Amino acid sequence: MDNTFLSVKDLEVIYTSGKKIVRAVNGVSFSLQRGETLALVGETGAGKTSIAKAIMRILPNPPGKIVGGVVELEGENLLEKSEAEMLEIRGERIAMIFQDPMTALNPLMTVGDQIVEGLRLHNDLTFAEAKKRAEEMLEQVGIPAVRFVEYPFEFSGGMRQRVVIAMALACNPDLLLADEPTTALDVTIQAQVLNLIKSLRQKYGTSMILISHDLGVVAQTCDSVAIVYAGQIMEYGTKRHVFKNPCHPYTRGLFNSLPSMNSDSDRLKPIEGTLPDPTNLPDGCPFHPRCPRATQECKIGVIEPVKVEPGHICRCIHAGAEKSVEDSKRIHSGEV
Amino acid sequence: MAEYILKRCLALIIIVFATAFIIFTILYFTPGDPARALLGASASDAEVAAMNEALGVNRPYLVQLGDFFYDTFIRFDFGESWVYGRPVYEELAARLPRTVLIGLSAMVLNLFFGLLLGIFAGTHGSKWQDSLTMAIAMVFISCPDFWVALMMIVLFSLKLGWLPPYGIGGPEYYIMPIICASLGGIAVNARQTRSSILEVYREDYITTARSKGQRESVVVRRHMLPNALMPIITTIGTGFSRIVAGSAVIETVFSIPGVGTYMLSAINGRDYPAVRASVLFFAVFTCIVMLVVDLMYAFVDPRIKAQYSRVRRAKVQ
Amino acid sequence: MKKRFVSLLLALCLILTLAACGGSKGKPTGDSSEPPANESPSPVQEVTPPPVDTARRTTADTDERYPKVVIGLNSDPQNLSPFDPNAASKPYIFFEFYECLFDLENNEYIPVMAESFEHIDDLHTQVKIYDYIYDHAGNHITADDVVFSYQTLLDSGFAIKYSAFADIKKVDDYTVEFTWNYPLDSVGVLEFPWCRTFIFSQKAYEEGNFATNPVGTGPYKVTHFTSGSKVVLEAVDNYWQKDESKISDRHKAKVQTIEYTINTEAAQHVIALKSGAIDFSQVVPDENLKDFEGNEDFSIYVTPASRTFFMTPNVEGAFTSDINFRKAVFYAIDNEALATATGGTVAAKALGSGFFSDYQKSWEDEKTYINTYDPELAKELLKQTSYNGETIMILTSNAELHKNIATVVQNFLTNVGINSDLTLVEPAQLGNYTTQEGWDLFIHDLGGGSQLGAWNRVFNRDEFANGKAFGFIYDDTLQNLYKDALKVANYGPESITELHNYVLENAYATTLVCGKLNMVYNSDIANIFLREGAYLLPGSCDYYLD
Amino acid sequence: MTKTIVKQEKTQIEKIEKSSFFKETMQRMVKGAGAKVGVALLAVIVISCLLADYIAPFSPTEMDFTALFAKPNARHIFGTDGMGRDIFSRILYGGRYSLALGLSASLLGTAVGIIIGSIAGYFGKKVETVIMRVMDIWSSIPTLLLSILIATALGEGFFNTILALAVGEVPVCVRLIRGQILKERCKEYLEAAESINCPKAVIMFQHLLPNVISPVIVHMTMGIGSTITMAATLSYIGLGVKPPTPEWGALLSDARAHILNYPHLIMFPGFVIALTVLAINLIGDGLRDALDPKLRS
Repeated sequence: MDNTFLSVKDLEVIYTSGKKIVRAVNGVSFSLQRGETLALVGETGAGKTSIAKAIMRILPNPPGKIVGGVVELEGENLLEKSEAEMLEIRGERIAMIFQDPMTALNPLMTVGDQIVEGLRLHNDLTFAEAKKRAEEMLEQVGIPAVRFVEYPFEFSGGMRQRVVIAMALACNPDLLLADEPTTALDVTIQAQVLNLIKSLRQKYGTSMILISHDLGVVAQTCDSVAIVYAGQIMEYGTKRHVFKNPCHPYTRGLFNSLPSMNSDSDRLKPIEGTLPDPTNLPDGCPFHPRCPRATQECKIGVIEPVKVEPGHICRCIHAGAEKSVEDSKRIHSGEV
Repeated sequence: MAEYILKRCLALIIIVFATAFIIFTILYFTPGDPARALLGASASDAEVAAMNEALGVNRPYLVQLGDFFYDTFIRFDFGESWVYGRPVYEELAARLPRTVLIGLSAMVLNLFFGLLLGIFAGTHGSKWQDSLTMAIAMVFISCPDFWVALMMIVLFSLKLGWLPPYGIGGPEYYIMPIICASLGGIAVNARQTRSSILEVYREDYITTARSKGQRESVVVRRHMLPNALMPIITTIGTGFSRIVAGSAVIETVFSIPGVGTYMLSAINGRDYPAVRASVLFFAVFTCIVMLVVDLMYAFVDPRIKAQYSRVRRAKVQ
Repeated sequence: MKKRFVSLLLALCLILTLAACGGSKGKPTGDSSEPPANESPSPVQEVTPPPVDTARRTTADTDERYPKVVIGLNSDPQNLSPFDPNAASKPYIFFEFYECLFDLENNEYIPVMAESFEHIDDLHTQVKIYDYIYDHAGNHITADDVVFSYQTLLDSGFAIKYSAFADIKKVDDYTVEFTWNYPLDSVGVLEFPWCRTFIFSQKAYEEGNFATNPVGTGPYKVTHFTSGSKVVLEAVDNYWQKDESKISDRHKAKVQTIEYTINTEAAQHVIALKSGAIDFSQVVPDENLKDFEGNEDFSIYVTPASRTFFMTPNVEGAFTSDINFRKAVFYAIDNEALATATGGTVAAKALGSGFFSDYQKSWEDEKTYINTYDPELAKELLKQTSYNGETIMILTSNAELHKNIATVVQNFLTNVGINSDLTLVEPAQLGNYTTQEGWDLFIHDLGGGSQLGAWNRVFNRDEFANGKAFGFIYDDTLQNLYKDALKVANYGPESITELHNYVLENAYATTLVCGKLNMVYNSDIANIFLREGAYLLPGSCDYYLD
Repeated sequence: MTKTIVKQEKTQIEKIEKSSFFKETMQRMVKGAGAKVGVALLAVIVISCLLADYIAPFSPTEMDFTALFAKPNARHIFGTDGMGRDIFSRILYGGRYSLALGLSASLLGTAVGIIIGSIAGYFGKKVETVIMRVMDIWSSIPTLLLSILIATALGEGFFNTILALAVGEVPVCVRLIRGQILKERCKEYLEAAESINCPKAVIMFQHLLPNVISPVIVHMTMGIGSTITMAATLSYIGLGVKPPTPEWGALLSDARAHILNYPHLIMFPGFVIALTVLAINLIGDGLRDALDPKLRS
């Protein structure tokens, strides 16, 4: 654990709306090595974005609130830092990319100005120096520097996402939080953006947390994967572990709902039911209402994560040996 | 930008012509005649008929319409007011500064306090500040302005004796009228600003700005306000016509001889030249304000400005 | 959400406080006694002004002038050109800076600019004017100017009540000759031609615009006029009439500056009086009079005004053609209660107002439908008519006082079982409706130089285009009685009483209330001088100088 | 197995249709505290005005000459006016006129606005520019003046006043509707409707209008408040409803001469007008939040 770059322990985030409290994140723990990429995978509303925003402490503060846990970036706990100190960290050491490029940029400011703003916040550059640096960034993300003075509405969706990336990586952050960066883009642009992110990461050695619900994208870019469900990490391990040997029923359900090339089953098998109501989460394992293998034990108490193999944990009592890979294949072929 | 202004000025001329026609027709078909209004109840019917003849009110509709258009739009002679006995433009010019002073300063107050209250409420969304300001705004929208005016007069001029009850003179005469004229507008502006700020508050680019490590105050000033204030500019126009409508009442209560009271007495006295001229004045004045507001909108919103500059830039490249 | 609820309650009590502060603040500052809750305020009939304190020095004794007086008016004169002197608030102002050949006092012509006059024959009269008349611009007034003044008035169309006037021509530099259409045998026929036609210099009229800066010959000149707000008059130092004995009380200049401020709201006048913004107002609401009683800074003077509210039935109407129905309507109305309810008026006791000299007090002695309220009699009379519940139409203007009177009359009629509906028209257009069909009862107000003059617009059918008197009356006896009463020869109590009684016998009209001047003024003003009993002449009032 | 899924989906869809657009808005609207207060307040005022015949201690035109200008006391809760008429009863009876005036003027103005607006919005091109220019003309004449001219031309009376008040609403409403339609016009469902050539009117009023109607409803509720105040202003300058109708505006304008000695004459009607308009604005706010698509998700 020597060069652990970021470690999150028992992170808890709640949103209050009226009298009801929404428990978005319920005790998430994971760690990230420098230069490594972690994927947070799960259905929408599982709390992935809340985790990222909690790390950066930019939760919209009237409803959202961090109520527990520790977030250590290179040993310093971000949750205890004052707002002034966080201002230094945001953009400098942690940066974020958002999902919908169409609304992620301020429509009334030129693209260049928005990049320069980030640059001049963290290093005292004159406007000219910052402008030059911003133009370099634009070139790197494949946008001709001369478009520095244009407004966001003059760019396509893909181009705008490139600007967002340029803005995020302008100050050469150590950690990049990418919140479903390619969901709003069509496939061809998606590939270009992913390659761009990968090349820039390798160039600057930036570690990244990628939030996505698209397993294809995860497979292509990430080192380790965390399956998030109802604010908890159900399964966590290297890409090889999770893709090859998914042991949590929810992970298996996710893989089953993917159309696979080789089997000719005509219907996809969706996971029955819907996400639990975050205001009153079921006791025990939150997935038990939808889990085909739920038993009585699953319904009570706290489900501790089980170490299935080194570096691969799974939060399920029945995660043990008996459900081997063949079984998952059988479910896969649809005999059950 | 130039041809946009040209197009609007052309529209302005058409609007003025149309307004003149509408007003003339409405007045022509309004019952009652100017002579009876001028000579009063004790004049005999014969004398009234003679006066109507002298004023040319009995001439056929088209002849009068032709005369009116010829005088107004060719000789720019608004004619002489029958009641006031002097050229209408002279009376209007004398009264114009007062109505404009009250109108524009009320608009400035509207904008300034409206935005201030709106921003204060918007940025403290759903906290007590928000509800309190909105409650105050609600109160001032609900009260009829002449009721508020009378209450203020009782309070400030009778009880406290700080301000003169009515009339014109030094600046102190204009304090209460301006406040009364702007109260309704402030409330409306505050509500609109608040809701538009709450809307922008939820936009993604605000979170982006924060993720760059930008201070909250700068986020509000540089990112939130410009976007929130865009829709507010258009409401300035409607705010203005609300003030102009209210001017007649405010001027009556504070007996300030403005264009509002002039129009009211002209309508009662069937003083056709005066009514036509003051209505045209209001129409042109409102259109100009609308044009200025649209230009401000175009100037501030890059999307529209770019359309014109791109045309220019395309030529350059 | 709870917070939002709390703040909304806050909004409610905010309105309450705003209203309450308006309300409680409304309490008059003085310690005037509050009328007990249910005892209604007694209507203020007449209040004589305090006697002049002879111990103090006043302007009557010396030529020294009181510095300045501010008069509150409640309507805008709008136009200062010398025509139509009876409109809006012109009668209050014009007679300070304009002058006519004669003044009218109790139906007699008192010479002003005219030195003397002589009737050549029935149809011609020569008037000689002083040869030393100069206007404020220093122009010398000659016979040419007099002819020009009359000619300009005739051309303007404002020459009302000029039926007798045929022509005017210059005889010599200071004499003009009038030609009349018919012998001047009726009373007050020259009221307008001689006492309401202002004389001004041709040169001044043609060079300037009298609408805003008039040049007259009176004891004052206009120095500032902002229409709708203020008129300022300054005393003229070299007034043309040097001979003191010839200057009548109406042409004095005992105050240096007169400022008229205009506000249509009665409440504003009270506030302006209390805050010292104005020194005189004659539209103080009844209930505010007691604010000024016992306050030594103010004096109160309440007197009946010439304005009388008539109710004329349409003698060709469905029901009003029946005399019994008309009498039923008239007996059903209690003028006393009507006066108290509408405030600022006095109950009429006979077919006119005590204000006029030719009004006979004896008319009030007999019991008539005007001064007696007898609902029972009204109901009996109603039974003798063919009326059973139909709605009759009352027409009047939507001016404040007219509207209130009509509403109270409507209530009285309902009490005796007569259903009625109100039609309100614009005040300026009321005159047009007299000859239009459709109304049953018409409430209107009349003023004039004399009682007989006031009746002209009611009983003289020559006034109306349809050749019938007011209320579509076509009655030769009425017309002859009116014409005879007008004759100078038999102008007097008998002829006017005969006419009065004839109208009452036929129930051709009734009176409801008379106007009243509620005057409150700064106690520096020693005594009040009213032209023709109604219009204040600030220049002729006396002021305490110490 | 497949049959069960299909059945399950159908029940879900049915459930959605049952809670129709209107009921759903009402449920969400009443949740807000402001709207609750507004609805309660307006309900109290409207019901008491409608039941005026039973609640009001006196008839609105009954004159008691022994109690002129009486201060609020046991017999007359709000006191009496200069003619001895009970203010409380007059406010109750007057409420019918003022509310009816405010409501019908706003409804009339909005309805006309919607029709013209949707025509302008939907047909576009020449029709739209012509209509919009007419609206520019219409809105360039100040609303109060327009009402005065209409009231003078048509004379006094209840319906003329409604017309005079509604006139001011139309251009604002047309502009609002057209703006909304421009946003909706590029959406596919309109092309879908046109492709199966359903008549223009159906497209306009069945497809387009429901999506566009919410801001208009909100504007209308706000409009009712300002129309009631405008009715009061019209009475104030002597052009409103004819006496003895106890419309609130008339009450205010009659009372203004006595504001110094008998403040209760102007205080209570002013206060009631403020309360009613406050209630209506609260409901308008509640409606706007309920109908706001962003809040809906």
